[in-house]
Parts: sequence; structure tokens; C-alpha cells
Amino acid sequence: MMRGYFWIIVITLLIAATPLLTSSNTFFNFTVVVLIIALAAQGWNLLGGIGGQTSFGHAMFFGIGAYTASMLQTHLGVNAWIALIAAIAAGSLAGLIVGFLSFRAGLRGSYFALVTLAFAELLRVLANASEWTGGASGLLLKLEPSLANMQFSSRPTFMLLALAFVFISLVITQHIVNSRFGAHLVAVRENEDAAKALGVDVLTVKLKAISLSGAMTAAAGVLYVQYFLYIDAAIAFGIWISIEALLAPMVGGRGRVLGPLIGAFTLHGLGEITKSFAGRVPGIDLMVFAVVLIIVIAFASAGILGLLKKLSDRFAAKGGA
Amino acid sequence: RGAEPAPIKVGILQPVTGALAQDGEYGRLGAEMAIADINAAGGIKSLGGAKLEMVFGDARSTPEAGTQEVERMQEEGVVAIVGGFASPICLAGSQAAARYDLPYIVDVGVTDQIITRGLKNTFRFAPGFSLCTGAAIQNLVKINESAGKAAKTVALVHEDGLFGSGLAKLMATELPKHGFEILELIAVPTPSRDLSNVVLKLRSLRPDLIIPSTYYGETVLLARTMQQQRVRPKGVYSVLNGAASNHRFVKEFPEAAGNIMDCNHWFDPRNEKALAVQKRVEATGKPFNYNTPLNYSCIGLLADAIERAGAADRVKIIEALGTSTFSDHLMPYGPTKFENGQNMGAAPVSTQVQDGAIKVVFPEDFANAKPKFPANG
Amino acid sequence: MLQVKNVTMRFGGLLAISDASLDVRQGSITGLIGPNGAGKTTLFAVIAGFLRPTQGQIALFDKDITGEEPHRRAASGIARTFQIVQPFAGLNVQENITVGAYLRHTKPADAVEKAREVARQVGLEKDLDKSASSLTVAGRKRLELARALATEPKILLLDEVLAGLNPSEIRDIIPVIRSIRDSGVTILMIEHVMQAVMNLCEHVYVLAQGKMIAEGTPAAVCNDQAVIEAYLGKGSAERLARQSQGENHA
Amino acid sequence: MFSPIIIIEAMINGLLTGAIYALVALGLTLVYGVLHIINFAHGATLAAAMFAVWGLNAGFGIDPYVAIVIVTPVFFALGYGLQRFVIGPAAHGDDGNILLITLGLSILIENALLASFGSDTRSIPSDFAFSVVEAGPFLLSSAKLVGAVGSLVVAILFWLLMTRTDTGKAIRAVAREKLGARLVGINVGHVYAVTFGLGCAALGVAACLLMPTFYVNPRIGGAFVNIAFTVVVLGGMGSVPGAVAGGLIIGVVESVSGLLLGESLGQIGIFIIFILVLLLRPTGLFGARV
Amino acid sequence: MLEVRGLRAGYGAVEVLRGIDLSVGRGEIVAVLGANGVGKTTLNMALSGVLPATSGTITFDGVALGASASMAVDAGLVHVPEGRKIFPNMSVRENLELGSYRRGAKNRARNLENVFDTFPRLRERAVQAAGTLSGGEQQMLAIGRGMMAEPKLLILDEPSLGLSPLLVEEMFSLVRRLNADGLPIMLVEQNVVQSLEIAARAYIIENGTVTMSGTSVEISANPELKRAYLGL
Ligand SMILES: Nc1ncnc2c1ncn2[C@@H]1O[C@H](COP(=O)(O)OP(=O)(O)OP(=O)(O)O)[C@@H](O)[C@H]1O
Ligand SMILES: Nc1ncnc2c1ncn2[C@@H]1O[C@H](COP(=O)(O)OP(=O)(O)OP(=O)(O)O)[C@@H](O)[C@H]1O
Ligand SMILES: [Mg+2]
Ligand SMILES: [Mg+2]
Repeated sequence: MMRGYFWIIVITLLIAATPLLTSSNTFFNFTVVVLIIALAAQGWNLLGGIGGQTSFGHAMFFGIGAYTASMLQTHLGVNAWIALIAAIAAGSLAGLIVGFLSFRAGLRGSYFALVTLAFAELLRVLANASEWTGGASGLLLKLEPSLANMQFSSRPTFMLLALAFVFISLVITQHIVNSRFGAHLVAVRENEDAAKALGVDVLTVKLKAISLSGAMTAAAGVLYVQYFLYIDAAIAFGIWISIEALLAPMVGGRGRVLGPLIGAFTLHGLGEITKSFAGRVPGIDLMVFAVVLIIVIAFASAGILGLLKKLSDRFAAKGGA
Repeated sequence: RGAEPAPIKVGILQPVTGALAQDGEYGRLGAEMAIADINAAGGIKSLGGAKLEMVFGDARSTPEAGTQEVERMQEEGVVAIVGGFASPICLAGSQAAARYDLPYIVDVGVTDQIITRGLKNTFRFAPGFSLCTGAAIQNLVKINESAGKAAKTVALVHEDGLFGSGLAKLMATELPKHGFEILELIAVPTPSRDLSNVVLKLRSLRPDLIIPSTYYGETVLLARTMQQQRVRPKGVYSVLNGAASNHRFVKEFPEAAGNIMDCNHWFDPRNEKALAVQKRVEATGKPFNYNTPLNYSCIGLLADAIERAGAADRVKIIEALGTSTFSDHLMPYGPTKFENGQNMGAAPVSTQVQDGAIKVVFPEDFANAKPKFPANG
Repeated sequence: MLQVKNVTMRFGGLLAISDASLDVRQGSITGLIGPNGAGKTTLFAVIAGFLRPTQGQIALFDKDITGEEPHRRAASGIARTFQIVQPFAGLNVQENITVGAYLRHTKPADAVEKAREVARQVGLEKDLDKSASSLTVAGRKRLELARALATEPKILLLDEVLAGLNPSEIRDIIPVIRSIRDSGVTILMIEHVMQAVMNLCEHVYVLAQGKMIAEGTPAAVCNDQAVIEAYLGKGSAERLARQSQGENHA
Repeated sequence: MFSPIIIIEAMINGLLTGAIYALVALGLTLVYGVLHIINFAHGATLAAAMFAVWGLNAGFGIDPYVAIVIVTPVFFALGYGLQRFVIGPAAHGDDGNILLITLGLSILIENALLASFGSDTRSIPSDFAFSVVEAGPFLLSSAKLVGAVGSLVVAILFWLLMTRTDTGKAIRAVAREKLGARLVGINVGHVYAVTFGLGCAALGVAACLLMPTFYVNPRIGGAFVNIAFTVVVLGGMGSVPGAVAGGLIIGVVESVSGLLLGESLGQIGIFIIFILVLLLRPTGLFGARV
Repeated sequence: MLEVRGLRAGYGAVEVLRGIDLSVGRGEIVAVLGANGVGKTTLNMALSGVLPATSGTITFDGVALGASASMAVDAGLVHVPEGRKIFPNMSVRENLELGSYRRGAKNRARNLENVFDTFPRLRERAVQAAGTLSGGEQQMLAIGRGMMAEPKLLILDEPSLGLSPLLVEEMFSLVRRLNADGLPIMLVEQNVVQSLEIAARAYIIENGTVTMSGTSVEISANPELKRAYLGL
């Protein structure tokens, strides 16, 4: 039974094959950034798309991942891979804590969204002030490419690493979607009371989801810092990462396994294309980007994958008739 | 006619969208003017008059976007990259460039981490954090001494980002060594909506000297609120401040800005060439802020290195930069001399707003006015 | 099997249920009737664990479950439907029912199989691929029923599942409910459709303004003066009397 | 540590600033109450309004307070049109989509401002900005006093509008029961657009009241939006009196905690309040009434 | 009064109404009957302009309707929907006031008194939030809100749904009372027996079209219909 795995494998293989087709580091760098965003966004998608708990503050997990990894490496000299595991655990734990606080309090919808935003902002202010996080000057990882340091002098290698992470996140998500836990998660999204009546332990389901979500997004934070070797509070906990993590699945197809990846590629691809409109006046490219974004939403309200499904359904209906 | 020599592509990286767009614009303007001037003067002579060609990249105020632009510029075949403005962008951009031995000239980015990573390709023309603070303190001590040690107590107001906090911390440890008493360190967020409380605090602390290191908007708010609340210290001495050396501020609020001193990047007001460039910029209605002459000079530095390298070859350019003694710049610096990538000839100057204009008041070698200190005496 | 012992439920100042008790015998169909706003739905919410009673206990098989969470109660065999239907609107009918089936089946394939079986039982097999939000009121009521059944409950709480059905549809669904009972599921139902109550229930409780005002066989309850006054009204009481007589004659 | 006078003065300052927060939050809470959506473009719209005020001053010498009569209706119309012809049609009634569209709009507006005005920070030079009212030991900024009074007046007008007029009632009706509203003949699209227009009009007034003491650049909206969220949550999403109370409380808390903890860390105080309110009383002080 | 010809409407690709013809005359109560899901509610939605018709005509009092919901209200065709759809966050009085949002605003005060006289329960609860009313009171409020618009025709969609037998009784006698004052009413009900008792004529809808119509007496006597709809 393939149930969804087919396209995951195809797309992963396609991306993995790009080093055979091009040697453009611009492309690899672009793809690395997209994959990092896709991974962060997959975390969002699990909680927000499939589980319906919209977060505006996924930067919180991204930042916790990035900071945990870099603090362990710079302050304690911990091996990068161990730091990675610790960072993922930290993201997951942060998810549990935030989830416990807010889900116990019964927060949903916009209220949950805002509380996550507040947590991210709180962490941003704290990271900006604390000694451990390097305060406002941020943390710099020492540039020492080696497997042990999870730094690679070749862009394609790092791209493949990021791809591996994304692949794992896709497989995990697909597995969840096919499972009982996935059904419960969707049920919670659609109607909590009904889910409860059917024996779904709503709090536990949500907690599982947010802790997995935090772990995935934290992993993205680790990749970010391993790639750019620098992190500060504004990058790690700033609103922009939260928005990226939410925008990608929304555009690609909320709650769909491949939505975040497709969305991230589309958005960033669009960003690169619109840069060519930049000309002399700053901001024009982003205006074009925004207009295209609005048009995409207007005509593909269920995201790109939603649109594709609708088209294929219509095609099938016509073909069948 | 013989074939024109192939143009030499130079990457200009500036944030012209996002939070830092304002500074990025000024920087881009300087680089553009320099390229135009060099080309008008016959291009790179050692390469048969090859023209410089600008490849511009918008860093969009984030390190990711900066890196992506570096990669693109690299693929377009630039021989060097100039700019970055903000430290995070410079850190990420120079590192990306380092993979290709692509020379990277940092314009502003003050964090010392930029030059302590041992990247061979990275050069910073302007003074970094430690040079700036060192000079700021030195200048302040001298100015204060020549005023008969008028100021004893100090309050520091700083933005809570990368440079403000570090700066304040350093000042707080250094100034007491010179007999100043630090009353308080006040961190303010960017952007701030209201600084009434900071001013209230200042009013109750009554410091002789206020040292603000904040971005433009906050400094405007601070100065205006101080004037409103009638807080008149003996001096306002800012370090790397976003407004006290910004012409717009001086023009819009001559009273609030009056007598504010700043230790910052600035051009050399005694340099004829700098004054000429200033005239040209101001003729277009734009203010002449330090990013412009600084980037103008960085391009000059690069062109000089290419000239001496005699080839559009990265390794040779890096070598030439490393041994540069470039002095035909617009800045109040001595001849260029790189140590581990930092131009040790660079130094900030102290400026003061006097009679609605920004004057250099220290060091005397570059000064076009005398410091007015204490200001409200 | 299910006992409600002296339950009181307050919402702020409002006393929605006051010292109400009832007892559901295993294998029976028991009715709960009463005027609008009497507290029937509230009592269901208390039984299913959605509300914690201000006072009183709930016991299932003589085990006190008053403090248990709803999902735990579902696991121990209490299933409820909602008066105001609560479909998973974004899912199709089959997916809706499968969520219920997952309570006793962890494997997706088993759960789906169970869902189909239940759909057949309640007459939704044609609509399996329809989106839940496109069902009519009656369709949604069936869906509520199906989902609850899919949890394989021991006792089923039905809150006005017949409302909105026309007489012939009610006639058609009565045997379905009976067959559910016959398959071993005890049923407690809230219903305003007296025809069905008379037909199905062995025992009826009447709740009015939060208090149990009567209980007994349907016929006895319908002749109770207090019940007629608070709930049935003269007209329906007469109609019901006529009908039952008619049936007796037939 | 500080004399009581200073603390009191800080509180007064907080009230004055808080009144403006309330005004900015008013539009947000209204739009939330009706459209059930957090309007991401709120900050960018504020920036646009502030540029409008600045432009009227720089170009035609119009005093910011006079500009109220121009900017307010213009922004009402702008908001109306935006909702009626862009957000409404493009969203297909899906909340997630409205969110994305307002996000897109905020990028669009911000960069349109960047493209047309450049990234410079600008302010309106005026003597009034420096004038103060001396009240006992306190020096209160005249411009801020005007701002606070203006904000409260607008809030009262809003409240009257919402409770006393058919339009206000229609807005509240649409907020909870669209089909019911259509069946009594309310044009839901129109009411949505009016609501959005009112939100933008409030920003127009806020811009006029802010500009004498504040500066503008294309990204300035961000400075007020986070705080407006906090205000809205504290007061109760959708509540006009809540926005006012929330604004004033946040203003004072920010001011006093800024004084005691330092401005930067003082922000933490706001976030902590925000989180605590959400966790302990998610409906805010004034519940979820529109 | 109301003339409907060849009305078609649906949701997306699904056509629910497949050419409906019916009419309501002055002063009549007309019952519309049909199994679950045949499209009775859909018909009401189309008549009141909430759901656009794909084809066909709706003529009311000589005016062509169907373009928008406000148009129907303006003309005096008032629809009290299935599920009440009152404004739960507003007071009873405000709910009623909004009933005259488009029509009858001039006589608002007088009509309000009328409604309060008809439903004394509502007068008692005038300042209570409508969402906290019991099911029966909500139904009264919904009808009262409809009456505020000075209707020329009232469409009631399953007004007895979820009401106790006593309230159902009251509801039907209310409908009769309103009609006695000359108001034509189109009644959609599952409570077939009682509807036929008060209606003059009835339509049976099946599969998106009217399959039978006639006087209530004829309809209740039809043995086939007895089986199909009365469950006898
Ligand atoms: N969450 C709540 N908060 C406040 N009051 C409530 C709440 N839930 C129910 N009530 C009130 O409790 C009373 C009982 O309501 P309930 O829904 O149980 O009635 P019911 O008997 O099911 O009526 P119906 O037959 O109309 O469904 C009503 O007056 C209702 O308004
Ligand atoms: N929003 C919708 N989207 C898609 N299909 C719908 C929608 N609403 C109703 N339908 C479909 O339209 C058909 C008619 O529904 P409608 O509600 O008009 O029936 P009804 O006769 O009023 O039934 P009931 O007696 O249950 O109220 C049904 O098959 C239903 O599934
Ligand atoms: Mg009930
Ligand atoms: Mg219906």
C-alpha cells in the first residue's frame, strides 16, 4: 500500500537528482533555504494544517532549535549531531509546555494563534537580553566544515542533508495522515466536542501534535544555524519565520502532506522571479509578489494542491461522463 | 577601433527593502557614484581601461536573502562584493563569498566577529566595533578634559539590538576608568512607541552627559521628548547613532538636534573630493549621510586593488587588498592598512550639530568646527 | 446499568437540573421527555462527561464515573449524539464514521470496514463519499447516529434524532432503533415525537424545569395530569389517546 | 527607587499613550469581531495613513489635526473598497484565506509606501510637538493630550454607532449570524465592507493624532500592531469598551514596567500580561461582545 | 400573490430544484411537503433570494424577485428560516428591531408593540440575550422578527422542529391566528398531519419537482400519500 508515499518518493528523488543536472550554487542555496522553510512549515502543517491549531508563533520552535544547537556547540563544545538531537528534543519539550498551558486553558482559533505569537515574542526579547544566547550580538558557529560539525563546504551536500530531513518529515506526516492518530487529529480540527464524544482524548492528541510539530520546526532551526552559522534573536524568533512557516502550507495546501514543500518552493520561486522586476525602485518586486500571492489565493483557495485536486476531479468527472 | 576590454563586474550588496532599506539606499548611491566616476575617469587602466559594471543585490534586510544574492552575483561572475551594511548580512554574505575566494569588502557592519573568523576574503574598510568605541571614549575624554572635566555623570540610552547593547556594555566598563560615573544603562526596543519614561528617568537621574546609541526614529523621539520635558544635560554624546549624524533630523528639528554630538562614521569635511561628492548628492535633493561616502570609498579601495592586481583575478585582488595603502578616499582615515581584514587606519570622528549643520569637531586634524561643550551652560 | 443519582447542575445563577435521578435498565429503550429548556440535553451532557454536575453522581454498571473525562466514558461504553448535530464538516461521511470506529479498532482497514458496516445499518451506505456538510438535517441526524454506533457502545444516548423527519421516515427508522437495541445496545433517548416514544420506549422519564416530575410506562406518563399540563398539552394528549385506542382496536 | 511623582507621571504618560493604542486597537477589534479574522494589514494601513498625513502636511501645509477631515473619509473609502472588491471576493468566505490576503496586502502596502516615499523616516516639524501643559509638578505634552482626548471621543462615537444605530446593529448581527442577517435584508458584503472601512477610518484618525508627536516610515505599523493585539486580547476580542480599557491598561503597564524594568525588558511585562490573560481569561475583560 | 415558474437551483454542480412551479394566493396557508432532502429548504432559500436561481421566474405581487435577498424583503416576502437563525449575541429587542432593518422601519415602535402583544413571553425577555432563550422562545422570536418587516407573505421553514408537543400546538394556533388577520403563509413542515389540518392547499415535492398539488382534503385522502408521508 503506497497511499501517498509515491509522490513523496518521486519529489524527493527529483530534488536529489538536481546535482546531476546543474552545478549552480545559486540553485542549491535557494533549494537549501526552501527546504529549511519546508521543514519548519511541515511542523506548522502538522499542528495547524492537519490539527487545525493555527499558530502565529512557530518561530518559537525554530528559534529554540537554532539556539539550543548553537549554544551547546559554542558554550559546551558538544558535537553538532548530538546538539541536533538535543535541539529536536528541546523543540518537542517546548511544544509540550506551550501546548499544555494553552490547550489546558482551552485556547483555540485566534486565541491560540495569538498566544503562540506572544510566546515567540517573549522568547525574542529574552534571547535578546540573555548572556547565554549571546544577547543582542547573537551566536556565531565556528566555520569548520566537517561531517562531525555538520558543516559542508559543498552546497549540494548540505542540500542533500536538508532534503533528508524534509523526506523524513514527509514520511512521518504521511504515516500520521494514514493512521488512527491522524484521524483523531483531523477530528479534533473539525469538531472537538464531537471528537470527545467518540472517545478521542483531545488534549493528548493536541499535545502529541504540538510536540511533534515543535520537534520538526526545531530541526529546521538547527539546519538554519548549521548552514548560516549565525543566529540572533530577530532571525530566530522574529515574526517573519512564523509567517513563512504558515504561508508555505497555506499556499501549497493546508493539511496536505506535500503542501508545505510545494508552497515553500512556489513562494520562494516567486520571490526570485519577482526580483527581476525590481528595477531601480525598491519594493516593486515585493509588491508584485504580494499581488501574485493574493491572486493565487483568490483562484486557488485550497492551496495549489487543492486546486490540482479540483482540476483532476473535474477532469475525471468529464472523462467519466 | 580596438575591442573594448571586457567590463569588470562588481557586486554591490545592500538591503534596499525591509527594515534597513533606508541605509541600504544611501550605500547603493555611494557605490553607484563611485563606479560612474571611475568609469568616467577611464576605468581600470592596468586592464586597458576596463569599465566597472555594477551587479546589484538586494539583501532584503535578512542574512538569507543576502546569501542568496551573493550566490547569484558569484554566478554572474563578479570579482568582488562590496557592502552588506548590517552585521548579520555581512557575516552571512562574507562567509558565502569565502567559498569562492571572492573578495568581500564590508562597508559598515560593526561587529568584531566579522573579522575574527579568519576569513581571508573579508575586509572591513570602516572602523569596527572596538575601534569605534575606543575612539569614542578617547574623543570624549579629550573633549571633556579640554572643557575642564565639565561632565562627571553619564546615562547610557541604547537600542537593544546587536550594536547598541554591546556598545553600552563596553562604555559602562570603560568610562569609569576615565573618571566618569555611570548612573544607568537604559535599553530601548526598536521601534519604540514612546520614550517619555526614559526621559522621566533621565530627568530624575540628572546626568551631566547622555550617551544615546539608538536608531533614527528612537533618537528623534528621545531628542524631541527631552526638549519637551526640558531635560538639558551638559552634553548629548552619542555613539554610532542613527540620527545625530543624519541631515534629515537636523533639518526637521533644528532645536531638538542642536548641539548633539555623535561619534560615528563620517566623511572628511576638509577633503575637497568629499565636498564635491556631497554637493552632487545634495543637488539631487538627497541627504549626504555617511553610508554614501563610505561605499564610495569602498569602491575606490576595490578599484585601486584591481588596478594594482592587474587582473580581474580574485586571488590577486585579495592579495592586493591585503597590501593596500589606499588613501584617495573620502573618509577621515589615514592610508589604508589591513590587519586580519580590519582597516587599522580607519577611525570614527566626533561630530556635533551646530547652527543647523553637522560639523566634525574631533579629532582636530579633520575638524571643521570647535566642540561646543558643555552645551547648555 | 446507568444510574443518575440526584444530579444538580447550575450555570451561574441558572438552575438547569435540580436533584434529578434516573435509572436505565440494561437492554431497555428508555425515554426522556420534557418541555423545551427543561434540561434534557444538559443531563445528557452530564452523563457523557461534557459537564461536571454541581452535585450528584453518575454510575455505569454500579461504578461511579462522575469524575471521568468524556473520552474515557466513551471508551467504557457511553456514546451520545448531539441535538445540534456536530458533524466533522470538512470530512466525508465515511471518514466521519471511521473516527468513531477507531475507538475499538486501531488498524485503519478494520476501522473503515466497521464504518461501512454501520453506515449500512443506518441507511447511509449510498452517501459514504458525500461531504458531511452537504447532508440534509435528517442525513446529519443519521450520521450522528452512525458515528455513535461505530464506537460500539454499551449504552447509546440519542438526543432528538427523529426531529425533522416526517411521519413515514419516522416509521422507517423506528425498526432501526429497535434493531440496535436488539443487538445488545441499551438506549436512552430524548424525543419530542411522542408517536415514537409511545412506540419504542418501555419506560419514560419526564423532566420539567430541571426536576423529574414523572416516570413510568409511556401510556401512564401520557395520562399524568402534570405531564399534560407542562409538556403535552390537551390536544396532543387527546390525539395520543385516540391513536393508542385505534391501535388497540386494530 | 523612583519618587512617587515620577511614577504618577509615568502612569499619566501611560494613559495618554494607551488612549492612542486603544484607537489603533479599535479597528482591529471591530474587524475581528465581525470578520473573525486578525487583520494582518492593520499595521501597514496605519503606516499608509500616517504617510497620508505627512504628505498633506509636506505638500500642502495642512495641519495634521485639520487633516482628520480629509484622511478619515478617504481611509474609510479605502477600507470599504478593499474589503468589497479585494478581500471579500478573493477570500471566498474562508478565514484562512482572509488571513493570507491581509498578509499579502500588508506586504503590498508596505512596499508600495517604500516605492513611493522611500525608506526614510519622516516626521512633521511643528512647534506644537514641543508644547507642554504644566499641571502641578507634571509636564504633559499638549499633542499627547489632544491625542488622548481625540481617541476617547472616537471610541465613544464608535460605541454609540455600534449600540444605537441600525448600521451598528447590522454589524453585530452579521458578526454572529450571516444567514439570519441576509434574511432580514442586510447586505452582508456591504456590512463587511463598512466594518473594514470603519477600522481603516479609525486608523486615519489615529494617524492624524499620532503624527504631531511621532514619525513615520514604511515599516512603522509593526510598532503598533503587536501592542494592538495585546490590547484587543486584554479587552476582549470584538469589544469596543474593551479596546479602550485594554489600551489604557496596557499603556500604564508598559509605561510603569518600562520605568522600573527598563524599556526593553518592560516589553516582557506586556507579553506576560498577554499570555496570562489568554491562559486565564481568554475572553478578556469585556467578553466577546461586539 | 407568489408565482413560481420553472425554478431551478442547486449547490455547485449539484442541481437540487429541477423546475418547480407553485403559487400562493392572497390570504392562503399553503403547505409544502416532501421527504428529507428533497429541497424544501433550498426552495425557500431561492425564493428569498439567498440562493441564486439558475433559471426560472419568481413573481411576487407583480414584482420579479430572485436577484438579492434584500429585494425579497423590500417586496414584503419574509422568510423565517429553518433553525431560527436569530442573532444570539443581541437582545430580544434588538433582534426584533433588526427585523425592520429594511422594511417597516417607519412603524417600528408600533409593530414592536404588536409583536409583544402576540408573544407576551418576548416582552418579558426583551433585554435578555437571544442566545439564552429556550428553543420555543427562539422560535417565537424568529417569527416575531419576521413580523417586524410587515410581511405580505410569510415563509415558515419547519417552525415546529424540536418543539415540545405543547409548543407545537401553540405554534400552529399562532400560524392560524396570523393567517386569520389576512397574512398568506407558506408553511414547510414535517409535521404533516397538523400542517394539513390548517393549510388550504398543499404541494408535494419529490426529486426537485412538484409531483402533486391540491387542497389539503384531497391530499390527506390520497392513499398513496398517506403511506408515503403520513406513515399510516
Ligand atoms: N452552557 C450553558 N450556559 C448557560 N445556560 C445553559 C447552558 N446550557 C444550557 N443552558 C440552559 O439550561 C436550560 C436547559 O437547557 P437544555 O438544552 O438542557 O434543555 P432541553 O431540555 O434539552 O431543551 P430542548 O428540548 O429545547 O432541547 C436552558 O434554560 C438553557 O438555556
Ligand atoms: N450547502 C450545501 N451544499 C451542497 N449540498 C447541499 C447543501 N445544502 C443542502 N444540500 C443538498 O441539497 C439537497 C436538498 O437540501 P434541503 O436542505 O433543501 O432539503 P430539505 O427538503 O429542506 O430537507 P429537510 O427536510 O431535511 O430539511 C440535499 O440533498 C442536500 O444534501
Ligand atoms: Mg435539548
Ligand atoms: Mg429543510
